[in-house]
Amino acid sequence: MRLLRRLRRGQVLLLLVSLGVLVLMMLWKPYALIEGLQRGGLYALIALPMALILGVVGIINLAHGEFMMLGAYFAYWLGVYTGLDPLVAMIPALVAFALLGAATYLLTIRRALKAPELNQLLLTFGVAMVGAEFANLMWTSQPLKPHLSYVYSSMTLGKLRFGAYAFVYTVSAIVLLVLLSLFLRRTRLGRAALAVGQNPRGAKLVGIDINRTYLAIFSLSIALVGAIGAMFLTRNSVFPSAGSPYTMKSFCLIALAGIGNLPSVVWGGFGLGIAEALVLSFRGYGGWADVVFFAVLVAVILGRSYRRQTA
Amino acid sequence: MRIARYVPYLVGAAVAATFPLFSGAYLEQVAGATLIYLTLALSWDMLLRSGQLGFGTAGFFGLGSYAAVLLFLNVGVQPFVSIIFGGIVAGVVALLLGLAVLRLRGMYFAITTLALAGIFAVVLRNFPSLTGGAEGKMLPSCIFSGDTANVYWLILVVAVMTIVISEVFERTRIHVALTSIRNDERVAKSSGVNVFKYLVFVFAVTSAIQGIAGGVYAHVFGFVSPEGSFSANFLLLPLAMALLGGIHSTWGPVIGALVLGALSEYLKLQIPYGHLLVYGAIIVVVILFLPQGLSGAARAWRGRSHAARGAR
Amino acid sequence: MSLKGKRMGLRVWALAILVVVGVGLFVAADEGTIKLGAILPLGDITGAQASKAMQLAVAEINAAGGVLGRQLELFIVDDESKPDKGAAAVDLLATVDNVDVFIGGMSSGVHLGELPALKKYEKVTVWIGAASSLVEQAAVGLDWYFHIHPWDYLQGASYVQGWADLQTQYPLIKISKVFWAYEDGAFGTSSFQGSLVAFSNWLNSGEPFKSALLGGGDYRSVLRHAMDYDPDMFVWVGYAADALPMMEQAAEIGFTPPLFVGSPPGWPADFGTSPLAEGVISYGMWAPSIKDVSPVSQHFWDAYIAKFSEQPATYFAPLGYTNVYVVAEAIQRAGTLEKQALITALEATNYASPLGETLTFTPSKLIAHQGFRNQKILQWQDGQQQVIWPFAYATALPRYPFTGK
Amino acid sequence: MAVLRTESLERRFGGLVAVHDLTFELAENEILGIIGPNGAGKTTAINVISGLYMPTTGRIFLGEDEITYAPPHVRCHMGIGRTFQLVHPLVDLTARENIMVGALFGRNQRLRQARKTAEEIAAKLDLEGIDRSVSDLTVLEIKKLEIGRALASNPKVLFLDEVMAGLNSDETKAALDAVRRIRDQGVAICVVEHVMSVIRDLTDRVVVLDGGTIIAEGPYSKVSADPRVIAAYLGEEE
Repeated sequence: MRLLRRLRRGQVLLLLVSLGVLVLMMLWKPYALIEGLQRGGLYALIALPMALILGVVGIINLAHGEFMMLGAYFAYWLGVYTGLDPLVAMIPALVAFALLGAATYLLTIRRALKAPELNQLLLTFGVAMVGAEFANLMWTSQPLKPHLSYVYSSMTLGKLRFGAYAFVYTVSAIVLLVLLSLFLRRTRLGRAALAVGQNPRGAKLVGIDINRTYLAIFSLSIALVGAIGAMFLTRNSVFPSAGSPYTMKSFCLIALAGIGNLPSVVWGGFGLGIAEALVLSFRGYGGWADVVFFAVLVAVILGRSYRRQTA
Repeated sequence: MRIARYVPYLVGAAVAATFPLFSGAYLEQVAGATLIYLTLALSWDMLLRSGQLGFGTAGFFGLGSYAAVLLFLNVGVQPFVSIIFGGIVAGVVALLLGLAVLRLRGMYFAITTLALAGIFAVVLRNFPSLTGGAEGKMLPSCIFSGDTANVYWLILVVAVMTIVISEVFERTRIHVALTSIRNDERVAKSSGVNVFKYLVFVFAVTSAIQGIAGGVYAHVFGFVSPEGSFSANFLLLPLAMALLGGIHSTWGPVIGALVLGALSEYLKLQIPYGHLLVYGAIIVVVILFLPQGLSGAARAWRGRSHAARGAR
Repeated sequence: MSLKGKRMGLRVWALAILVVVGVGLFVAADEGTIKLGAILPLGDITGAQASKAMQLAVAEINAAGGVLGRQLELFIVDDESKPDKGAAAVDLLATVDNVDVFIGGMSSGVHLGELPALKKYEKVTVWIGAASSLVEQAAVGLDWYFHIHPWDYLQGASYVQGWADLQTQYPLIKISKVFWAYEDGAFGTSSFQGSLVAFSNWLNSGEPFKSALLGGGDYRSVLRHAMDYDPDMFVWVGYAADALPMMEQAAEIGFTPPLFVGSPPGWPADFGTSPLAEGVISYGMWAPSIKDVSPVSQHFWDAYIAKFSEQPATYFAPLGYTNVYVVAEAIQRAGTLEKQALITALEATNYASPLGETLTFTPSKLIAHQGFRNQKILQWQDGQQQVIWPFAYATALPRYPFTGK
Repeated sequence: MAVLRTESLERRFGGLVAVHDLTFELAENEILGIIGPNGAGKTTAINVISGLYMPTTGRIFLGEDEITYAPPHVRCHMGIGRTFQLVHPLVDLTARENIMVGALFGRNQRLRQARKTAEEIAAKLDLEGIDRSVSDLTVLEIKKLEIGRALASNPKVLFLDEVMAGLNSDETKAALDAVRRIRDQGVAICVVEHVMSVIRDLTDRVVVLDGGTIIAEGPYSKVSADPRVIAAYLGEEE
């Protein structure tokens, strides 16, 4: 986890360039910018907890999206029985999914840490399958979504009319990034996690309890993604396979950012969201939005590897 | 002693070759589909032996399907020719892309191959006049008119060919090259291994195998579509099979594919609603308790029983 | 490898053979029944509910003395929404379970993979799913093949008729300009292509979107393009997961076309509870409210809930029920399971279905035995789906225009 | 005539200059020692010469041939062999196969030939039981394996990066003998070592690096008395 330290110089330049692009887009395609930031915010928000696990524990958690899906169901049924708004349900979801994450870690992941690396991939694949199928058996494949009138409130700015609520994803992604960065730099556990992520053996030598760190980070990540599931539910339907596309999206986004680089997950998410929204904003080219996602991904990864090799 | 070593292989080969003679259409159908997955699992593992985690299996499978079907429909060649063409297209595309993406390692390579597979699907979907767009293309008739025994034998030939290629990889200098690249790429390079050449070669060969499997699948079931031919099933199931069976060997993925193929069908019939839950749980339990996969566990068990008998 | 390995292999084979023989014996012992083999995606609510409705129908028929004095036996195999699994299911049902008739069906993609297998056995097949006209092309010339679900182009033609009738009946409704938002997979795309042909006298425009089912769920750019187009009618073709978010995003940008039409295969359970649902038109074959005008539908509804303690949520439930009844009645009429007699009897089908309409088989563009051709135009009114066309089954008057409130 | 020659090699990583103006020669049958405090650029120098890193500027010649930009496997074919500071045996191969890597790919032998070569080299290095798995080998045996793999590619120049580290005195003595025997077969050897007694006993000539550049060169007795060398090492101690 190199995190913020790497950020300084290059990022300032990047920030200026992006600001310029944003201003241009605001004039040219304002909706693509607004909606791109919103959908990109959702991508980034969901990807952050996965980046945390990948960066510290070193596991590609293929069940990531499934935990989000279960979080959405949790919020839905809590709402049905107690009338709690999904956004409020995020708090109990944090607790419940921290426990679920801890249980998952203790029962499965921990026992596979010493096994060959790819076993953990298959393990989380199995967990994902169990999670999705559990939801299917409990609640069928029929989508569920509560009615919430605030999610379609809109704002008018001059001639522009756009949804205001969806910025909750954009804002949450940035807030979560800041909180996670503070956590990783300022707290004992966070610093331990950083050390473990960089060099587990070295961390062990300086007396960090690796197993406890992994447990904490895994639980934290699942707690977060469970709560994010509740937030996801405010604007999306939940159904058993609702999560799995987001596992792939998150994984792509983290690869785009580079492992351990949390800020780039957020900026990358915004960038991809805006790029997609831009393509979608042209009539007749909407079918190519997926290619944009993948093409940007491949280009960035290849570009970075090329730069590294020549540098 | 030497002959005894080959007995299990001969028995296996005999059973596999004569399978349709003592089983019905249903088992042939199940076995055929399992062998397709086996081919994918084994080819995925062959690339993994170089240390490269490929997520493009479904992509090259779909590419081969489309290439075979489009050649068959537009040029009217023999199905077999079109299947081989599907393999060639997948292999050549992999070769060209490999020149660019094989500088990547680890999850960056994995995610890039996954993205490329996604790009294939979207591009094919966006040229409806050639590819039938989102609906895909249908073949006027299936290969062997759907006769399951012949279909089984065709797939068996592809699977056996893949096993043979895998064994060739295991028994020649390719094995030493790939293992050294996987264990330590710098050591391999400094010892004279042309790492890039080997990676491109393996990537192209395994992708071509996946393309052939795709072509066969398309001809057996008679259609291609972006959703069907590029389904994540063709990535995730082979991956699970290889890992469960035991990676970095020929027989691990083979055993894994046979076991999981049979298991999924068996569970489905026993537990119509919710079999995937059990299937997923079994994967979790097996990988927790047999970290080396089924073949690894079998090796360890055999090693122990050898030791117990005082052999060696 | 040692002898140990070989012995283990033998044991596995012995076990496998035992299982196969065991299954075979079990089946053989049950000679007296008439066997229906159903293939459905049990992991999806459509297939799960269709399978339950089939069990309901079989239980009812058996309780009433069965068919030709014999009991019906229903074999259900999951196709897992995979063509290879579907094809294997056909072979299993045909060769191991020796079913007399094939029923079931959902996805076209799976069915395309099953058809080659079905063609090998040429058993009477009565299918409730697979609407793609690609399937029709694959089923050309099969005299034993009966298809109940309307083909995509039939659905289009049906709506053409429906909207013509509605415009004549209610002159306030005027449609000349339509925008289609369709999910970018096979379902939405073929539906859009068919609509372009069917509604050639309208001014049509359309754009694909990525369904929430496949990880999409942001429709705002499409909705904005639709808004710019200013259509008399806006139709979205997607899945249930798209339904509420679509309405919310339309409300968010202030898009309120006079007619807001959704055409998913099923609706989310709680769609009606949203105020945004009010006035939304939907396409479909069935809605719970049909029970108010159809006694068969009422009976089906009550019996289903009594047996499974859940409500039928998709039209595949009444379709599955219909599927079994149509076959059972045909066997009764034929008096035999002999193929030609059964085909003839099926051709004479005249079944008042829980979907409202009476089912008969007539030729479609390419095949000889097509069942339903008409869809229904429904509207969400006060949280319920009401039928507004065909007028024969109408349960309510249309409300016009859509206000988005 | 020098077997290996470098001209003003420089390698930078971003702003960091790891190797600077590195010019030296390796004569036939010579054992050259490279010493210097930690971070002096010794391993980077080997990496640049063996091709794992490309030099930022400068040139490298192997005999008459320029190899400045040749990829590492080509350099291996041409006659550069090396070991690694932190031993990296190929754990999924047997000891024999580890040595075979060099013979197969460095010398382009066929499989059967390479098996034989591995046996011969193992015998030369007193490495027994070569069909064992790497995990069963002792530290000394793994070091021998590293050297064996490098030798199997039939190098003209052999770089040994801290092969003596972690060996006890008997083992070190055995290793010293082995290295001398290799030299006697006509291989020029370049050793990087921290253990000064090894450098003293083994090398014909020493190059001292500090801060990526050469600060002294000559026989051990001469450079060990050089005040700059002492300063460099003392600086490290503090």
